[in-house]
Amino acid sequence: MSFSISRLARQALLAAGLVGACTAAHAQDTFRIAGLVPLSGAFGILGENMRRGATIAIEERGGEVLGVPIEVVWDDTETSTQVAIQKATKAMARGVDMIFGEASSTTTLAIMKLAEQRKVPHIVTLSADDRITGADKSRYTFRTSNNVAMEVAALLAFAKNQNLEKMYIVMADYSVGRDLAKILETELPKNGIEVVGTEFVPIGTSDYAIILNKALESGADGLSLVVVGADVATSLKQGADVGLGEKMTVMGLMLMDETQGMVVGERGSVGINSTLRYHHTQDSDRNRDFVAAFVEKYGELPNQYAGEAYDGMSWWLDTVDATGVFDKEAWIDAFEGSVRDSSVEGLKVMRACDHQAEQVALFGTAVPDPSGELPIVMEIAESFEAEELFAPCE
Amino acid sequence: MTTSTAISCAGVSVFFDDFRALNKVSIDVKAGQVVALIGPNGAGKTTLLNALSGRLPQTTGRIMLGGTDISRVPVHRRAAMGLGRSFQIINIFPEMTVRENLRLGAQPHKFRFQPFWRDVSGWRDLDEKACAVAEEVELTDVLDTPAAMLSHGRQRAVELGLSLMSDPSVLLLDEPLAGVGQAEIDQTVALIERVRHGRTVLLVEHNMDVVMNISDEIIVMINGEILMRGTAAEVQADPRVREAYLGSGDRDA
Amino acid sequence: MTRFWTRDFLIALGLCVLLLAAPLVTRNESVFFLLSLIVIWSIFALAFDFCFGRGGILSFGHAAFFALGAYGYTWATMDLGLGFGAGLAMAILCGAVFAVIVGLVGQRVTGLYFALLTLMLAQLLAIIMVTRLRRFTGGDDGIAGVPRPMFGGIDFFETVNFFWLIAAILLAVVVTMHVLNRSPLGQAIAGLKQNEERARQIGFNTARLRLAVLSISGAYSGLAGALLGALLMYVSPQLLSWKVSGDVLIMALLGGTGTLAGPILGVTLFELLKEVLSSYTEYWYGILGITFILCTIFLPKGVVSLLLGRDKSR
Amino acid sequence: MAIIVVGLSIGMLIFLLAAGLTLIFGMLQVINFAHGALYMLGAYLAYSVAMLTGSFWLTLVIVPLMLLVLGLVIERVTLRPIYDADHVYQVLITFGVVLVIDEVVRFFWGLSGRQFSPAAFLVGSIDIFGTEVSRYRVFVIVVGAIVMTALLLGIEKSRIGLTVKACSVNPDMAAALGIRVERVRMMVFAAGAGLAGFAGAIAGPMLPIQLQMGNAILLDCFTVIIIGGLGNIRGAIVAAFVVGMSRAVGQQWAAEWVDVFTYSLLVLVLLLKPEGLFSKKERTA
Repeated sequence: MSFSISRLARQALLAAGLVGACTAAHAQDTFRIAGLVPLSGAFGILGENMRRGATIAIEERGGEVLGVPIEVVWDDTETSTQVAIQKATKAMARGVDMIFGEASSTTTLAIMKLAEQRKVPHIVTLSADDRITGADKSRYTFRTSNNVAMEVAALLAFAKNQNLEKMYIVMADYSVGRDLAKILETELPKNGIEVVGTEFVPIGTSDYAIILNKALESGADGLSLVVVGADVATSLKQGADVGLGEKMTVMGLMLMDETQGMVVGERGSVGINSTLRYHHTQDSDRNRDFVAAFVEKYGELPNQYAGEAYDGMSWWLDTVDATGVFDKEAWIDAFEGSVRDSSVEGLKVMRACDHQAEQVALFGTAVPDPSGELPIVMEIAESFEAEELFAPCE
Repeated sequence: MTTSTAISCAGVSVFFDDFRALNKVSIDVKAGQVVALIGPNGAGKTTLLNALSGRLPQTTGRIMLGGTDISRVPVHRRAAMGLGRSFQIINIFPEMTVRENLRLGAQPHKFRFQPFWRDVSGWRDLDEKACAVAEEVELTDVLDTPAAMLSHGRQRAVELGLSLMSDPSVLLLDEPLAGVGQAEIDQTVALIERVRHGRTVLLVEHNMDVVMNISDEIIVMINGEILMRGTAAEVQADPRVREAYLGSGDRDA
Repeated sequence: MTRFWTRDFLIALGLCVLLLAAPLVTRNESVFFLLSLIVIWSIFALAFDFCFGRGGILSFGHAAFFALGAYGYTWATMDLGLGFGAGLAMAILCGAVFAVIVGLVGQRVTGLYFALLTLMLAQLLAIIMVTRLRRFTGGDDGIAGVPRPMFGGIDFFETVNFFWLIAAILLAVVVTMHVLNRSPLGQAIAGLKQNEERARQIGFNTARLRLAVLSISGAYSGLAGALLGALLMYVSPQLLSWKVSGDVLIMALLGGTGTLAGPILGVTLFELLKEVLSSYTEYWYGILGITFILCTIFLPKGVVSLLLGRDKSR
Repeated sequence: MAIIVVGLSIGMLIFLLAAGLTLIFGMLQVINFAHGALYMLGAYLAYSVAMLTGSFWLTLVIVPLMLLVLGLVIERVTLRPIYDADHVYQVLITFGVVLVIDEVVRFFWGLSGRQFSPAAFLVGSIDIFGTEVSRYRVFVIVVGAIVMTALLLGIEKSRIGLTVKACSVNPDMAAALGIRVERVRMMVFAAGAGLAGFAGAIAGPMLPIQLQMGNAILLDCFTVIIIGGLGNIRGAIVAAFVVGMSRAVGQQWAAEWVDVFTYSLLVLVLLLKPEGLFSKKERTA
């Protein structure tokens, strides 16, 4: 008995010692990044691409910033806020110089509280919840990608440009969804579009056929489909059966892109309109370089999660490098108000007031892939300038 | 010997869906007597014991313990009121030692209100009680042996001892000799003879020699009803009993 | 049963002492974080095992007690402004009360059906808490900023200090459980597990005993939930997920049920394995699965049986 | 009309899974938590088979066979060694199997979801009494009905069915009669796995093929086997329709309340009739 206990103790100490040795070794001679992204579960595909995009950003600068090597530890948050918080707390206990992630807004909101407490810079490149740079904004968290407000503004503008008359809303039943529905219900009529029905659907619903059927029979010519996670594929795939895309103008937030098209298939995807955070066809020098590097490393085109991750990470690292000092507060001061004229999406400005990047918003439509390799590719249908989307800082 | 009724039931029926396991059975057992229930398989003997001990709810009828109506009293309360029983299949706490088994048997009665931090093993009067009963059922030598490791006959003794721990005035014994090897039968019978003193016993048993020897009265059941009641000699002489055993043993509940 | 210092109890105490002594060896924060998780899940696994290993009641819904404890603590400290002790009391109460409700609802149901009932009740609670009680639970977002204790001028935001506190609580849990198991109530519960029918026949109110088992287990689970909330400074309805119930079941069985050392060992093994595997390989999940399968086949009485030998109750 | 078609198609899919689950429970007394994972694996395999062979029909034949074989292996390697242990350990081991299957799928197919199309004439919608319904869903209903009938006949009329019944009701007696109970158990588990594979292949063109698809449907299957009564195949049929139709009707009128309603119903069933709504025998083990 005593033999086994001592063996166990030795193992425990060994495990403890290993971690201890790692952290003691580098004080300020590496730049340590905690990459908190889902690598398994429903959002695994998002996290994996975020990791790839950020990796390109780090590699293109030779894996160094401020003259020291960058050390990234990617932690799988398993698509669970609970797990993410555990990993984040652990990462901060390890002492990191910045946190990158997460995908889900809920998780990001929880992580940013921790980052604020520990005064660690936190870069968000995907989560779009307005609270991240709104009600809950913090000195340490920046978002280099779209927020919901601008995406909704783009959606409203797009709906108006389509000359729609009647809109049906299918909304994921969670707090953000409830708020969004209210916004759409008040704003659409102002653009001359009547809302003929709103349906809240629990997240994780396995069958959307009935709900889509209700939308089809409502007499609406437009459908705002705002669902999250696996429900996107479920709803569109089942919409394909009844020719949803042909009968209504379907639009949504992050509803369709090349990755999603692979799950849904050509039939359910063609004609679906969606906001796009980023697209590999965007016309800028940096984007061409990034796409080339990405294709070379991973053998496929970067999707929006990868593109936005790359953009945020490279912008941040460039800013840090420019300060020339190893000081988190100095980096934050420098990033506030930073202007990025060479982002993959053109001009981006980091607003000092709320840490939200001002940038363009894209709206894309899925069309069959001319090369036939993928089920669909996205074609940028409309692009909205920052001035249309953002109210100036107060 | 007093003549008051220790346990009785009136018009007790137990139905399973449309099958009548017991049909309006009335019996009464005088205090201090040993009464045996016999009858072919499926006659309803165990069902009657189950109804009396509260294990099965009766569909109709009334059950009296002493002068109290216990028809609606739950099993554990009947035990507290002085009704002990043993089971046809050995029904003890196999992972516990004999001592622990017996201690547990006394616990819900005299020793109910004890602080939760009290350690059972340091509990003198409970232990004394367990030792006393162990002596009565001849288990003193194996007090600290896990019950599962005892022979069948001795597990019977544990079973009996468990029923005695609550100081019952009425004992219901369901086939106390079932599964007991030939060598241990006499021992077990002696045990029953010993524990019957000062108690009323209602017993179900198939071993006719034993039944004829120890019971004051015998009740013969068939098809959920009482066929007859009498002394050993009367039962042996009755032609209906013979017919019941040979003729209609086809009913299987 | 005769000796107070059983081998099982000694090993469990030894594990607690080892944990308490960890800060003497290392000062690494992330190690404490891992150890804190081990401590908290150990309490939870002990609570689960009190129900399953001691009382013989299988439950697939222990996450509900755990999560309600976390929320009880959060409500007490954040909404009512109460202190740490009162928060824990609230957590214990919430866990116990819901456990009693589950027990009362499932009075007529036993065995596997009761286990499924607990699963479904936990699912029902999860759905209601996410969609209908957003105001109190924060909905899918959960509630961030759950406070850690504040007393004696100690900074419990230092993981080390907090770790010491919860390790001491684990020690207290182990001792109280051991005392409880040897008490009349503990013996009655052992009787309930080994032979419910007989326990009833000798005069135990087994329905009430089952409620006692559930409420005690629920109380300890609630305590563990509160500590997790305080450690992470965050609670969410994800704590109610059936995966949480599954995890605690796996940990307790992996370690060995019906013992004190088993659940602690199970949790330690599970967390260390996860930690070590995930740092070496991307496929740690599958390897964990294979490990489970092998352990279940070759060590059916749990890892603790290696230490206790064949005679595990002594 | 659309409601009926959708409800029936959901019901049929759940039935295919729940049937295997309930059969396995009846025979082994084990709740197979790996059933959802087997279903997911079936869907991914169907994708690959469809890509390789280009034939939708072949997938419906090949995939169930592959899963059948896998079922044999799983039963032999994991469950057989611990027959005599408490059932909880067998449940635990199926948890382990879930982790392994998940990892295998992630290893071979990666994180991104997949899709494949059914045979051409099953694509699109047809008009039934004035409403448009998906052709594929009608196909699912027809195929489901065929499998259902075959299963019922197989279990209640054939020799094999009798053997299985004998083994699940009284394994010792069956063994005494010379039936090789171990082999029957293995076959039943494998048949359940094969059915799960078939369900996965059928679901492929209708639902997104992704890693978490198994978890999502497993709870529905539990619902069905609880309402129908554990081990009761007829009960599972009725319960699958009850669940399928209540999903469809619920979504038509009150989508937000579907889940609350389903779980409340379940709790009620467990309380009032734990042996299942459609079982006669009193069972509270």
